[in-house]
Amino acid sequence: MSSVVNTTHAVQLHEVSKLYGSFAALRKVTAEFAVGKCYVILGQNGAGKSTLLRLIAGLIRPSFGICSILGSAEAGTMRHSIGYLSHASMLYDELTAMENLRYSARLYEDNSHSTTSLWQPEQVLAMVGLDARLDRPVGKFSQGMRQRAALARVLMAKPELLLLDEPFSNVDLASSAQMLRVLAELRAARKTILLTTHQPELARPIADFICTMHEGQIVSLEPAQSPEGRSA
Amino acid sequence: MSSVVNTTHAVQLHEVSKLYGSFAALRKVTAEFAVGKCYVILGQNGAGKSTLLRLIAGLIRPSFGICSILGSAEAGTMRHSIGYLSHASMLYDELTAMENLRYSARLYEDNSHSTTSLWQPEQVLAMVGLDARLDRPVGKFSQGMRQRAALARVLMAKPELLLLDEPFSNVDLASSAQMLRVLAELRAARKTILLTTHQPELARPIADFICTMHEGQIVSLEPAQSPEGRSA
Amino acid sequence: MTYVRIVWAHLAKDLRLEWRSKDAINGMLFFSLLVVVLFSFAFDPTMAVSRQISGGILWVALLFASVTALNQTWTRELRHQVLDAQRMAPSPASALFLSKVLANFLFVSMIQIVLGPLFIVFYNLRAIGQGWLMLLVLPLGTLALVVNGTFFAALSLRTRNREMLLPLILFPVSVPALLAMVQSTTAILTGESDPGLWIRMLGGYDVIFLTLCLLLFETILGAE
Amino acid sequence: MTYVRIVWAHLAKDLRLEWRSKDAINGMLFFSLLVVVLFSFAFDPTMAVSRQISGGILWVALLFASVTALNQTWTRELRHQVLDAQRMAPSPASALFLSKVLANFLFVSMIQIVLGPLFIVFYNLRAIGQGWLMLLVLPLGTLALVVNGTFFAALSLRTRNREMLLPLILFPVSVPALLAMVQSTTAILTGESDPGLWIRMLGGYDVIFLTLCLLLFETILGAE
Amino acid sequence: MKKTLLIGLPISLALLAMGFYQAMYVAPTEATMGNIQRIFYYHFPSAIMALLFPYVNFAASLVFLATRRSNPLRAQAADALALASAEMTLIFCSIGLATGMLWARPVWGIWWTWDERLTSFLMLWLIYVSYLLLRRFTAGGQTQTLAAVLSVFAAIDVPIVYMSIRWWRTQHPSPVIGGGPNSGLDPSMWPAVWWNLAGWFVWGVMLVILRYKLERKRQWTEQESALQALEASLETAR
Ligand code: HEM
Ligand SMILES: Nc1ncnc2c1ncn2[C@@H]1O[C@H](COP(=O)(O)OP(=O)(O)OP(=O)(O)O)[C@@H](O)[C@H]1O
Ligand SMILES: Nc1ncnc2c1ncn2[C@@H]1O[C@H](COP(=O)(O)OP(=O)(O)OP(=O)(O)O)[C@@H](O)[C@H]1O
Ligand SMILES: [Mg+2]
Ligand SMILES: [Mg+2]
Repeated sequence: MSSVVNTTHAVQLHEVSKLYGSFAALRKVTAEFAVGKCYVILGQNGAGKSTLLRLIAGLIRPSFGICSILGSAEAGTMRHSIGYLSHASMLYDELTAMENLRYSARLYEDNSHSTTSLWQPEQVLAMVGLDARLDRPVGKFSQGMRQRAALARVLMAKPELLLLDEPFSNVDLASSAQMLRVLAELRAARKTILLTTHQPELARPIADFICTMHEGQIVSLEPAQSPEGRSA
Repeated sequence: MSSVVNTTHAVQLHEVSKLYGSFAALRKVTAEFAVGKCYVILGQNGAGKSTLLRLIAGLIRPSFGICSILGSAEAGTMRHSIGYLSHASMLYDELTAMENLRYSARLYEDNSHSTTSLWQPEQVLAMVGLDARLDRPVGKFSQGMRQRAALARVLMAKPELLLLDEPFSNVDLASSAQMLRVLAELRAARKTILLTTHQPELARPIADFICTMHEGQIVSLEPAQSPEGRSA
Repeated sequence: MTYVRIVWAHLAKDLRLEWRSKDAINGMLFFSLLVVVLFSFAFDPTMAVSRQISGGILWVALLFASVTALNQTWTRELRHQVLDAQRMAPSPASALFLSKVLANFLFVSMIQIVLGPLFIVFYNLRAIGQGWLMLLVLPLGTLALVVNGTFFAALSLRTRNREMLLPLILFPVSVPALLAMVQSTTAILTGESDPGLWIRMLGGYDVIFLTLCLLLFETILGAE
Repeated sequence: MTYVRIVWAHLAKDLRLEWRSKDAINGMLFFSLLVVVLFSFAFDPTMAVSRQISGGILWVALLFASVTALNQTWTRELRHQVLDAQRMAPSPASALFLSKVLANFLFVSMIQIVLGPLFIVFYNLRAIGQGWLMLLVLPLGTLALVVNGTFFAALSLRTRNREMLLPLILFPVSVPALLAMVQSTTAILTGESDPGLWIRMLGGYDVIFLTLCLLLFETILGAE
Repeated sequence: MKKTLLIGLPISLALLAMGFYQAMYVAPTEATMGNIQRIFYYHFPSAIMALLFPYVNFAASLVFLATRRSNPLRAQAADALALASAEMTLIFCSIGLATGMLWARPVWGIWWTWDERLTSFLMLWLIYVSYLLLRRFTAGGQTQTLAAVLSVFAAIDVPIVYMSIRWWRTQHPSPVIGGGPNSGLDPSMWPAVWWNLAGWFVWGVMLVILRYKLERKRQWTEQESALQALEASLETAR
């Protein structure tokens, strides 16, 4: 299906289906996502984008088929190198952004698997354009600020594989641009990025491939119109 | 501040401030929103857009200042004619979209205040582009489907004043267009619409006025570039 | 009429939600059984005095059981901020309250219907006084618990530690009712004194507090 | 070492959250106070048997207080799907469990420190047996409650009727622990029998179930 | 399924009929209790069966936990067996409780007493009710795992319950027979016991196999219909 040159693959899906009762949220999806590329996943509401990302993140298991992440088909082995941003913020409402990040850092640091150190909370907050001195708990953030704090948590662990579910929703234009610059840097550092959005024009500048989903299937996976310089 | 011709006003704010602790989410906002117009409210994350809408909806009360809705300054008297769509869906996860709407309808119908009948649940689901036969509970909807169901609930009571907080977020392009057509019809029926968004290009076709907020203040309230035909 | 229809709409919704997770009822039944068993572990029912303390045990068990149930009444209104929708709806707030009281009354009654016989079996009880009076004491007592419980659950709804707060407010206010329940039950079981006064007191308590709650609920719900 | 640091990170987070909304602990304290007062309404403490039933009362009160508290332990992990983040983190799952057990142990102990003296005052208790043994029974009993409670709260986390389910699975499994607590407490208070056997049993129960929970927690957390 | 019924039903019915005959007509009437004692022939076998099937449940749950990743098919089978044996435990446990209580009422004059055997039996019943409730309360893929974990807890808890109950309230005189099981049983009563025991055993095993097959079938049709739905939706997509 995909015409990716055979580098090592960040994600390989083989006939993966996900059923909820008799409803198929994913239907025999076969695809490969190459290391170091940025994939923008488009599709209607209910097409199965979030389900796909949650599946790759290991939060749900496929009903049928095999899904192997960073070369490992066993769930949970690659946790330290996957970052997942969901619709929900995954942050504690009562803690400030800094406290949330510090706590999260503890769970990822000192891990025998990963040798790379983490970002400092201050750095990563600056990356998403949040003021690190803000002492308001996250529960009192506006919707867009919360979304940015959530992204900061994901970025902090310097994951190899980034799964971003609508990172720009509720985020204002200036901050979206800022976030895009960060993502572009990550892509340059050969991180793999899978990103869903309903604003393709926003994500286009960093897209290597555009992946379109429809009713639980990947109907096309094509190089983006303007692949910036680097060979696909 | 505004240069609206003096029709009756749907919303009048006079030096309205909202404080959280010592932080001012709204700072002496004075503005008038005319009946039958569509206002698109723009602004950065944390500018105070959601706070403004919640205040007009009567869910929070101003710390200072007066806010009068549809001619009444007393809170709660105009409930039957206000529709408010928030970031949250305001739906029961365990019920289907139809059941949610039927329940909600009961709370609005047979009301001595409102003589207009409500929309039928089927009609209003069709309006937002959801399949009325879907027997999945709302909790299992995708993010965008949930957002559309939430909008359906708001529309059903045929409110005079519509407060929509980022109605297009997480909604795919086709459905956004569909929703815009509905909003355009409502505007034609002289309903007042206040709508926040981070995708101004989407909302522009139906905007009569563009209202820009910054750090808790309305910094500009201007006729939209392309006011469609009708005099402002 | 409109009012009744609205109460029914609320109630039907709650019952449907409950029905959808059908096992809630099963859970309740099993829970009450567990409570009886646990209590008879903690308080030896073979003791001679068990008849004297069983009135207290019955009501304390019911109280704990209902607090567990009451805590959940409003929780479903909080998710996805449905409560905001309720606050904005033009229908009278007291209808919402009444429907919740009815729903809770149904549930706690259901617990009792199971708990009662179990109690009799495990504690080997036989009423020496007029046993049929229990048919008056039980619903009246339940209503007293439920009216205040539902109200205070709503009151403590948007405070931070919702579930903790409920018993804190509920218990002191319920003390007279609890006293009346315990005393009348003991009077009936031992036949030593006349439960009439206590039952009348329970009835009065119910009327007063139901009225009060209906009147004040709008204020509670509207509070920012 | 890393493991200890991770446990500490979890624990510090929980304590900070609790500290920020201090009233949880205040609430629990007040709750237990009320329970004591209430129980002395329901069961006349001047009765001769009060010494015999007070062990039961103490532990039943603690059981219900902890169920209310335990239900909330994991609730904060559910909001905004933080739990998904926990499931995806590379740190060992058992560390999360251990920290929750520690936090809950602290909270319930705090209740006891207040409840104990109150109890003594209201019920006019004086241990006839070896009073200092209570310093062994209380922590061991609390640990038994808290270990299983935390585990089953996690187990019922993503089920429907979460709050309902916890007591349903916790109570039956905890019966031996509850029995041991009540019996050893009564033995100490009345001085009629030797609590040694019961205390050893409590200790054994704690060790067995803590091990079991630590081993199986990963499975629970990972279940889809 | 048919085969199980064809073989199991006649055998168990025959055994039970023989047991009934032995219990009601052959066995002598007990001296003190009279005819009511004949409940014993139903009470005892079901109580024994209720003590047997929990082990099946525990073993099956362990198999499930061990193989759920490596060998999902076997794990599914183990789970079906766990469910079947849990339900069977509950049925026999309930029968044991009910017959026991029916017996206790005329003989002891009370429905219930907190005797060690009765109490631990009740605990067993409670634990298995909570096991089945857990299975109903959970949805989707987690049911089996969570239930298996609870089953492990139950298996470890039951002996502890038994021990603690034995130590409990030993002070209080209880109106129960002192001796162990079968202590004073007249030899002429044995045939009735054995026939009924055998009958109920075959009956129980048959029911477990039936329930197991039913559950397997449910798993199978669920999988099958899911696959079919998947294929069908793939068809329409083309
Ligand atoms: C583990 C569960 C149980 C087993 C293995 C069991 C077994 C037995 C046996 C073997 C006897 C005959 C004893 C004899 O004749 O000496 C007996 C008698 C009896 N059982 Fe059970 N039983 C169990 C549970 C129960 C329960 C839950 C009850 C309920 C109340 C109960 C009530 C009785 C009664 C009333 C008698 C007659 C006692 C008498 O002769 O005075 N049993 N049981
Ligand atoms: N737990 C569930 N149970 C049943 N159906 C589900 C569940 N989760 C998702 N679905 C269904 O699966 C389909 C795909 O959902 P998904 O969330 O992946 O869509 P999406 O592409 O992310 O849409 P959106 O753009 O609106 O977020 C939807 O039809 C949804 O209703
Ligand atoms: N309950 C609260 N307590 C304290 N501060 C609050 C509270 N609610 C909102 N704020 C603050 O008020 C400011 C305005 O928030 P609001 O939600 O109105 O922003 P917004 O314009 O809707 O932003 P967004 O586009 O991100 O949704 C933010 O800085 C927010 O942190
Ligand atoms: Mg989605
Ligand atoms: Mg907002």
